[in-house]
Amino acid sequence: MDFPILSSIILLPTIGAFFLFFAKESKNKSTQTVKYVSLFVTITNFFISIYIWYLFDKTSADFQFLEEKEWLEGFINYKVGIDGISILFIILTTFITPICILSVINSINSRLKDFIIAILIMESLMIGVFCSLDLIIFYLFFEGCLIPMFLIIGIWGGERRVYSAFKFFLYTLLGSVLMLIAIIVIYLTAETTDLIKLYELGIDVRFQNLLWLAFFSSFAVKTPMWPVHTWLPDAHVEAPTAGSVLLAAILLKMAGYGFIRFSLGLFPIASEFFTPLVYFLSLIAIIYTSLVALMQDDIKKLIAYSSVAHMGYVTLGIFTINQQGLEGSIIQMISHGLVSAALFLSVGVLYDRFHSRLIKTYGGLVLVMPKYSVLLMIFALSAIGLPGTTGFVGEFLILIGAFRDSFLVATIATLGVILCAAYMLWLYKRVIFGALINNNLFKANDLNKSEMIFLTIIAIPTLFFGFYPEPLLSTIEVSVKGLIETYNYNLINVVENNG
Amino acid sequence: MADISLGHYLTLGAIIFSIGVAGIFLNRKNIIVILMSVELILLAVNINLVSFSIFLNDLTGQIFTLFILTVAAAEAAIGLAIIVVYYRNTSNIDVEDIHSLKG
Amino acid sequence: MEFLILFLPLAAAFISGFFSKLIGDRACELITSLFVSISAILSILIFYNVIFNNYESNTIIASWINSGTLNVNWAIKVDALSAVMLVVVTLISALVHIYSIGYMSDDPHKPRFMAYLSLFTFAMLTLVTADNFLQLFFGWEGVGLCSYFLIGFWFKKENANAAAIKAFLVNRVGDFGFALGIFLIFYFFGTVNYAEVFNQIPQLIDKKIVFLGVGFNSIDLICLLLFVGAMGKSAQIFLHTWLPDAMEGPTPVSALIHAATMVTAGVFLVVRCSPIFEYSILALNVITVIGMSTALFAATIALVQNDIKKIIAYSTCSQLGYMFFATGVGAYNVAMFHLFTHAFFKALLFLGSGSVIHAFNNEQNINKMGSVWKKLPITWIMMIVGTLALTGFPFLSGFYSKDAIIEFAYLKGNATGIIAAYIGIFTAFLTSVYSWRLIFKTFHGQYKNEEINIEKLHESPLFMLIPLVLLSVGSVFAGFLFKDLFIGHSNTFDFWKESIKFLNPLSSDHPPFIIILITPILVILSIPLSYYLFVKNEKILNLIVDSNKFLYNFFLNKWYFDELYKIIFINPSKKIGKFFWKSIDQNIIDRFGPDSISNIIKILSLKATKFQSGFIYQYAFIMLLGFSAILTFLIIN
Amino acid sequence: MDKLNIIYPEIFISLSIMFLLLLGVFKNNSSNLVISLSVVALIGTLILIFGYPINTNLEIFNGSYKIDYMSSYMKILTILSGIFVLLTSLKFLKIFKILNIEYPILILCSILGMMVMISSNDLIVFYIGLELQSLALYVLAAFNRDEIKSSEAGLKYFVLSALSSGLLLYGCSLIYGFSGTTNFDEISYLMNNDQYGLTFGIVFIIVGLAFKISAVPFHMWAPDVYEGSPTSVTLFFAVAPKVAALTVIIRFLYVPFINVIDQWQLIIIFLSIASMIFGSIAAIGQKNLKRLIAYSSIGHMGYALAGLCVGTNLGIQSSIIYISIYLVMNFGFFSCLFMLKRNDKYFENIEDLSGLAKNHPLISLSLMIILFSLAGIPPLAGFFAKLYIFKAVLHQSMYYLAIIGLLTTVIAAYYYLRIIKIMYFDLEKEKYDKDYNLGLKFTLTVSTILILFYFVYPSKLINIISQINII
Amino acid sequence: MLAHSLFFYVFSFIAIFSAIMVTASKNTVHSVFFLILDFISISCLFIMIGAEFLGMIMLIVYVGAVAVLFLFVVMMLNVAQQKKQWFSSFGSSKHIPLGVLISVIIFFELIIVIGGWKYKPEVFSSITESQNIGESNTHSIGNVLYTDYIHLFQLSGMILLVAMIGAIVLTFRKRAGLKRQSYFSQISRERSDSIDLVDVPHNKGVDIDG
Repeated sequence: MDFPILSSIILLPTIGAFFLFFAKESKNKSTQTVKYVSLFVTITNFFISIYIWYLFDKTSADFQFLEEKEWLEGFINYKVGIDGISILFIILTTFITPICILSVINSINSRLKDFIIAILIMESLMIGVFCSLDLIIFYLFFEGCLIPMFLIIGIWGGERRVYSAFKFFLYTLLGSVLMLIAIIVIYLTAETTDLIKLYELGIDVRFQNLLWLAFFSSFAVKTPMWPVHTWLPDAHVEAPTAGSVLLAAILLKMAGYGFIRFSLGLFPIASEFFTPLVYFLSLIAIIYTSLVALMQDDIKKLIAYSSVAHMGYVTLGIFTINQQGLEGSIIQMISHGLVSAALFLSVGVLYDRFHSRLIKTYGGLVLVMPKYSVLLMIFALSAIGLPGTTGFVGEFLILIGAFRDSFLVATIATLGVILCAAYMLWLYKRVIFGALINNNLFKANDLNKSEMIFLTIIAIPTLFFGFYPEPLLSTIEVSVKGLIETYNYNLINVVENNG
Repeated sequence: MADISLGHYLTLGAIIFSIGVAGIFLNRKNIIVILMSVELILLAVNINLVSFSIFLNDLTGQIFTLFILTVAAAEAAIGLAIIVVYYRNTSNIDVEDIHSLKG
Repeated sequence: MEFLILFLPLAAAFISGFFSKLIGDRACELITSLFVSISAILSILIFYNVIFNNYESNTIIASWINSGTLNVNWAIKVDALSAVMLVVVTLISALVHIYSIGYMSDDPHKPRFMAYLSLFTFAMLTLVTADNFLQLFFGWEGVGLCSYFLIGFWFKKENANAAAIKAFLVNRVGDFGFALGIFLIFYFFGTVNYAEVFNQIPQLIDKKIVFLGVGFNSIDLICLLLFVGAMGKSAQIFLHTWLPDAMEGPTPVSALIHAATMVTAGVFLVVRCSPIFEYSILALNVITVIGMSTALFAATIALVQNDIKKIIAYSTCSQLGYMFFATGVGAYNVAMFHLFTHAFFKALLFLGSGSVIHAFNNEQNINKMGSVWKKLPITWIMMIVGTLALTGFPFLSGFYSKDAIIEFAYLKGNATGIIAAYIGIFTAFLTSVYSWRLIFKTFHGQYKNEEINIEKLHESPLFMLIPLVLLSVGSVFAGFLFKDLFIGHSNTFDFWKESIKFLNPLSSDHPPFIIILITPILVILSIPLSYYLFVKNEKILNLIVDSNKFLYNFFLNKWYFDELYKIIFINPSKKIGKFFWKSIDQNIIDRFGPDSISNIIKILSLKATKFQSGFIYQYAFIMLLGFSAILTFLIIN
Repeated sequence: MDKLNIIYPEIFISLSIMFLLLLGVFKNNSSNLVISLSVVALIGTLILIFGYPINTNLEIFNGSYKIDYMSSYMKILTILSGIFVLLTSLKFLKIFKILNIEYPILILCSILGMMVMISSNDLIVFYIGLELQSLALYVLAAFNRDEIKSSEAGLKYFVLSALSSGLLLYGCSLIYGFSGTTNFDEISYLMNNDQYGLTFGIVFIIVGLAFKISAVPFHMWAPDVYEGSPTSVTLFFAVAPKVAALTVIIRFLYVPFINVIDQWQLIIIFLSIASMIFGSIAAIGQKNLKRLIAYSSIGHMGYALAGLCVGTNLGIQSSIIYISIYLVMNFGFFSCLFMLKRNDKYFENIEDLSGLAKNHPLISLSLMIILFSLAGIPPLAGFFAKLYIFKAVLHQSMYYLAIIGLLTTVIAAYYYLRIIKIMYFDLEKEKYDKDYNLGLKFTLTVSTILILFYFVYPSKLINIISQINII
Repeated sequence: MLAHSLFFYVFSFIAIFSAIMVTASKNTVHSVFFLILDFISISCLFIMIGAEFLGMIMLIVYVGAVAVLFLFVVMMLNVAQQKKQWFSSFGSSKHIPLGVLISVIIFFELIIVIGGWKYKPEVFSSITESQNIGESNTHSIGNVLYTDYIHLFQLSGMILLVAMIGAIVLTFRKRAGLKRQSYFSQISRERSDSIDLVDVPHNKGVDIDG
């Protein structure tokens, strides 16, 4: 592959943003230009990523579409490449972004152009995260995401946006500075930050635990795991819809991806050592946040807490380190990416109409917004993990994987399924069912065309992959298998070497 | 010079240096006294340099002293000029009243 | 053909759900009814094939989840067991569809209702035709979901919504056990396919595992966990609370889901897993105990309820208990037989009560009815037929199946079996009493409704009556016709073949004559007794009630299960949720975490700002302090 | 004196000073001209520096004056800062009515002093350079003489600086006394471990230099002086003396005293940590942008010192990279500050930035990029600066230093974010004037682009600086 | 020898005493005088120790120029009388004991430092600018000042220049009311610049300021 196709999908949105930057800001016309340019760019990007998926060789566990370029001589090389795991996340990113843009065009009035530029840059960075095969390049993209997200929350957010934006930014920054130290230490001990080489070399056993913790601090905040999850509800509540969508759908996934790619890949011994810790925190996240979600009176906050719980499943699955658990986690991430995005978009739809996120202001919406109710139901069910939705496939695989590792853990995690159903259905009941108590709601219009489009577009894969997840599973299968083999190989090797 | 060794001179320098230093931060009078304390510090340094120079039988120290003298003079001039400027603005050069910039 | 059976309802649901505006309400009703009817006819054909041609098949449609060693397919498995279920499901469903056309005629959301019904049928069919536990689970959850939709169909009713959620959640509790069971199966066998699992079972006997700190025999554990799932779906005691509440849904739904099909999925599961359960004496005993307790307990509650549908619901609960203890004593075929017959007469009862309710304009309290048998003659007859069948009146279908259950329980020979048999007899008596109470209070005595003039009552439309008639035919003859097929000694094993496994063949002895005879006698005697108590002389009834106030209230309040659960589970979880949120998240994590850090830093920053006092001498002092500190440090070093 | 050609830049700048002084005195209203000519003179000096092969290692005046790669590089940085200061401040000076001929001349003098410092290889030369620089700066700080704040700033800077140079001189005298020489190279020959007198001399001198780069606890002057001085002078304060002082620290510590690194390493670490922590914490409570940038520069100097304390060439290089990038960021920041003008009045409080993004999107975009870069968020240049530092620090396994450094980054990020918040999230105020002069626009554009696109081709700077090998 | 010791102790005592008095005396003018006294005694010590040139220079520069400058400024600003006196508030203010303590600590640390000075032969081997025996101090200094230290000499010129520029730019101001002679404007004066003919309205008076 001579053509640098990965770099081009990374760069394309930025180039789009660059052109938009020079677009004249006049009332109506600019909206049109902005709309067409951004949609064109992102949709093109989506198709390119699908094309990459098509070209992708599923039978190989190696990284493909490798690009390497000397960048900082003797220190960092720009290196990107994908395997079965990354490609799904890239597609998720390119899939969600145009939807975000659609929703933004629909609902944001002030500084539309800036918002879209932020989203486009964000897309570049996010794709970069999933492509990069060099620790520092990864860090660059990973942290770079903070800037546009901070602005999105801060500029277009709700009332407490400043607090939330700061909390988001500083929390995640704090988490990841330790990772930076770890990366540099890795460089200094291994003389390279090239991931592929590091996989071959392995990391010195003595450092593994500390390095693992450093990486963990970053990913745990971003995931977010209990007890460093409190930024997420705040950030979600205050962020504008598109911001919440990006945050929930993709930003959180970067941490899960990081766990798979780095924690497992680089530090097998430490991962093995810390698995109980991760299990413990994941379980707390699942049960605890589910209970908290139950009591929320703000829709967005409820969904945010449910995100924490769902990401709890993801971390749980990742650290089972078996085929089902890992594949389940990946599917769960994809699924959560779709579902949480859709749920936030749905909340956005309501917020655009009634300017309230409080559950108690709603009720009986099914009467005035039947289409909306149906779609919301699909997403709620997928969040619950009903069979036939992607949520089920992910959750089930995770639990079955966890069960292979520990009965107790899996049992407790399964309890979360009940709670999840409880808060989701209760939410749905309070918002959609019941009598129309609020007079404002009578005037509500059902979904307009573009809302209909983007929600339906998300609903289709949610259901399709629920019934037929084979395309996803077959894409990741070999990569996950390779990952586990390497992991076990390293584990055994080290144990042998140490007697 | 059997009983008056270099140590004596250096001790003298140290004493004057300490007095100068103390004069800077213990002083609550006008700022000119602080300037004079600075001169005392420079003087102490000069004592050190000259006595080292003599006892090492090396001229560098004296040359150094010479330049320090020059600088001290220049410093005095500029320092006094600044004080005058400040005085013109506030009609006051009490050390305790100079704190409009803080925080 | 299997394919058509399965997907016709789905297609119907799809058409009715999404294209109702395009084709109109009536078309929706017709299409769904038609499709499901075709499906029913095809099912009967298959059933016929199975009986006479030993037809069996396992069609794989597509692969579903394929992860490592976990390979799950979408499949349609047809064998004797699923054929029976196919018939029950599609037949009852078709009748309920038709009935709904009449019953729901005033409802603005008819297409949605029909779509749900068809979707439910589809889900139920995937459940019964699964060839692996995961697809079973899919159907399991699917029917739960449709049940949720249908219970909450009248979404404006607060009670309906609450009941819907309750149904879903209680089922989820059961599913929790079920899911763990599946995990355990996968853990031990590396597969979730029935055939592969059942083949490996013998290797697992005597294998111990430690689960949650308790040592178990692995098969016992698997069975118990699966049974928890079955309890949830089949509303057995402890997980039964949702079923009575589910009566908030439209009556056809109660007939289809909460009487004939979905609730029997638990029984189906246990029967389907008979190759596993056969190896677990513990689990079978537990099932027996739970089954008989449920039978008795539900019957006691049914005695005092006033809501017509709730009475029938508790009766369902009770009958499911019968089925379970049948399986518990190893008489899987009998359980299936009772399931089969029960489907007819219970659906009949529900639809009949629906007809009554329809006539009374959605009034469900039997205390506000009475004396209407002349006004609703067909309904009345149908209800009586249903009641006779239910109570086990000789030679009606219930008689064959219920008596068989009691017999086999007795024949089991062990303590639980014999106790179960006696409880079964007693419960049969109670069943009879409360069923006749319902009939008498509804159709006889005085007219007690003040809102609706008796003259305005009229018989239900034809659409509703035809299914009633058809079902009554089934209620009367199903037992007699299929007795030999299901539980007959000669060709039993020929019919069920591999689908049910008996480790030890069922006893072919006969119990003492008194055991066989006592039930019909009690049942017959209870009719005049009930008539006396509920129509002729209500004072005695009141006397009995007054003298046993405590017991009466205890029964009336359903043994206080709901209240208990509220105290034990619901309120605490709300409180804990609130506690976690307010006290831990906000008051501990945020307060001592990010907020306190930022506050500390702000305070520090304020201090630092104050520190910068603006005085030259202080600045100089700090400099020298730092300087001397460094110097001192060096000297000490 | 046959090698006098290597100090042509210094000679040229001295001559320019005198020529410009004469020109200014004898020609009325020649301030503009003098400023332009000063820029020309600085550019000329730059050319002269480039005119001689840069990669040399020459000494002159008995080894007391050294021209090598580092000195050339640092001189270039200094001169560039001078040029940018003059370019950006013209309008500002006019409005403050302090557009005197003395202003550029004093800046030139101070640059001359810094060049001497940078090249010094001898205590006396170093001291004279330092004083030349400082004296000019005293005057510059008080340059807006009718303003109380400015004169107070001058006063404070003068008194404290005099104290610090007193300490420094005492250190010089000790080193001279204990080694018998003032030449760095010769001291290094004589260095023995047991001569702790020299170690104490080092402490005195470090204190003096730490004062110049405003490292905690010798930073106390910085916020007050930054706030009080005219903004253009603050800019000069924020960049040029730091470059010079840092060079001297490098040369002083790494040439004569590299063998006793264990003696002074802890001191530098202490200064570094204290600066990082104090700089980041104290900045949070600030309302004035200039004060804020003062604390921020204290913090940044902490990072630069962290690079210096590791005792390797890598560390030195990382420090130099850091200061280079820091310079660029400061130019950008101050250019924005110069643009906050309405009706001939400059605004320097953080609140004045409120809603800037609405009316002045480009300025606020640039400022935002600069601030994120100051905070060290990738992929901006500031991140790389920190990356190199931490790489060097961790190379010597100084984990605690790296961890503290990065934690303070997070704290520091808070106040940078606060500015961004005020610019972007808050309600807008009146528009500011848009009559920026070319120099200002140029500076802002160049610095923003450098910061933003540094990551595209980062190896260039590394390649240049990696040739600086002191040890 | 004895004389040497005697003179050393006398002059150092005077120096120390006057140094204290510089900071402690009530009147700033007195401080300046004590400063002068200090300089004088130190220059005496310099001369005694053999650095005649520096001793003399010190007298000239400090006593003759710097001290006078101080005196001049003190007089000009009229700040001779002090409001406060630091030792008078010794008891009441907290900073004094602490400050004294710190300076005593610094002092002792300095003593420890200089106590470490040892005669080291290798130090002398490195000395470059040793003074020739027989040459006067002034002579030797003159020898090296314009040769080896020419660059410093030039630079100190720059320093003085800066000091001059600085002093002027800070303190020099054009007085508004001051009348200056301007030949050029006097010569180029025209009649039209000087005389204005105005029609004076009747009974209204004249507005002279125009």
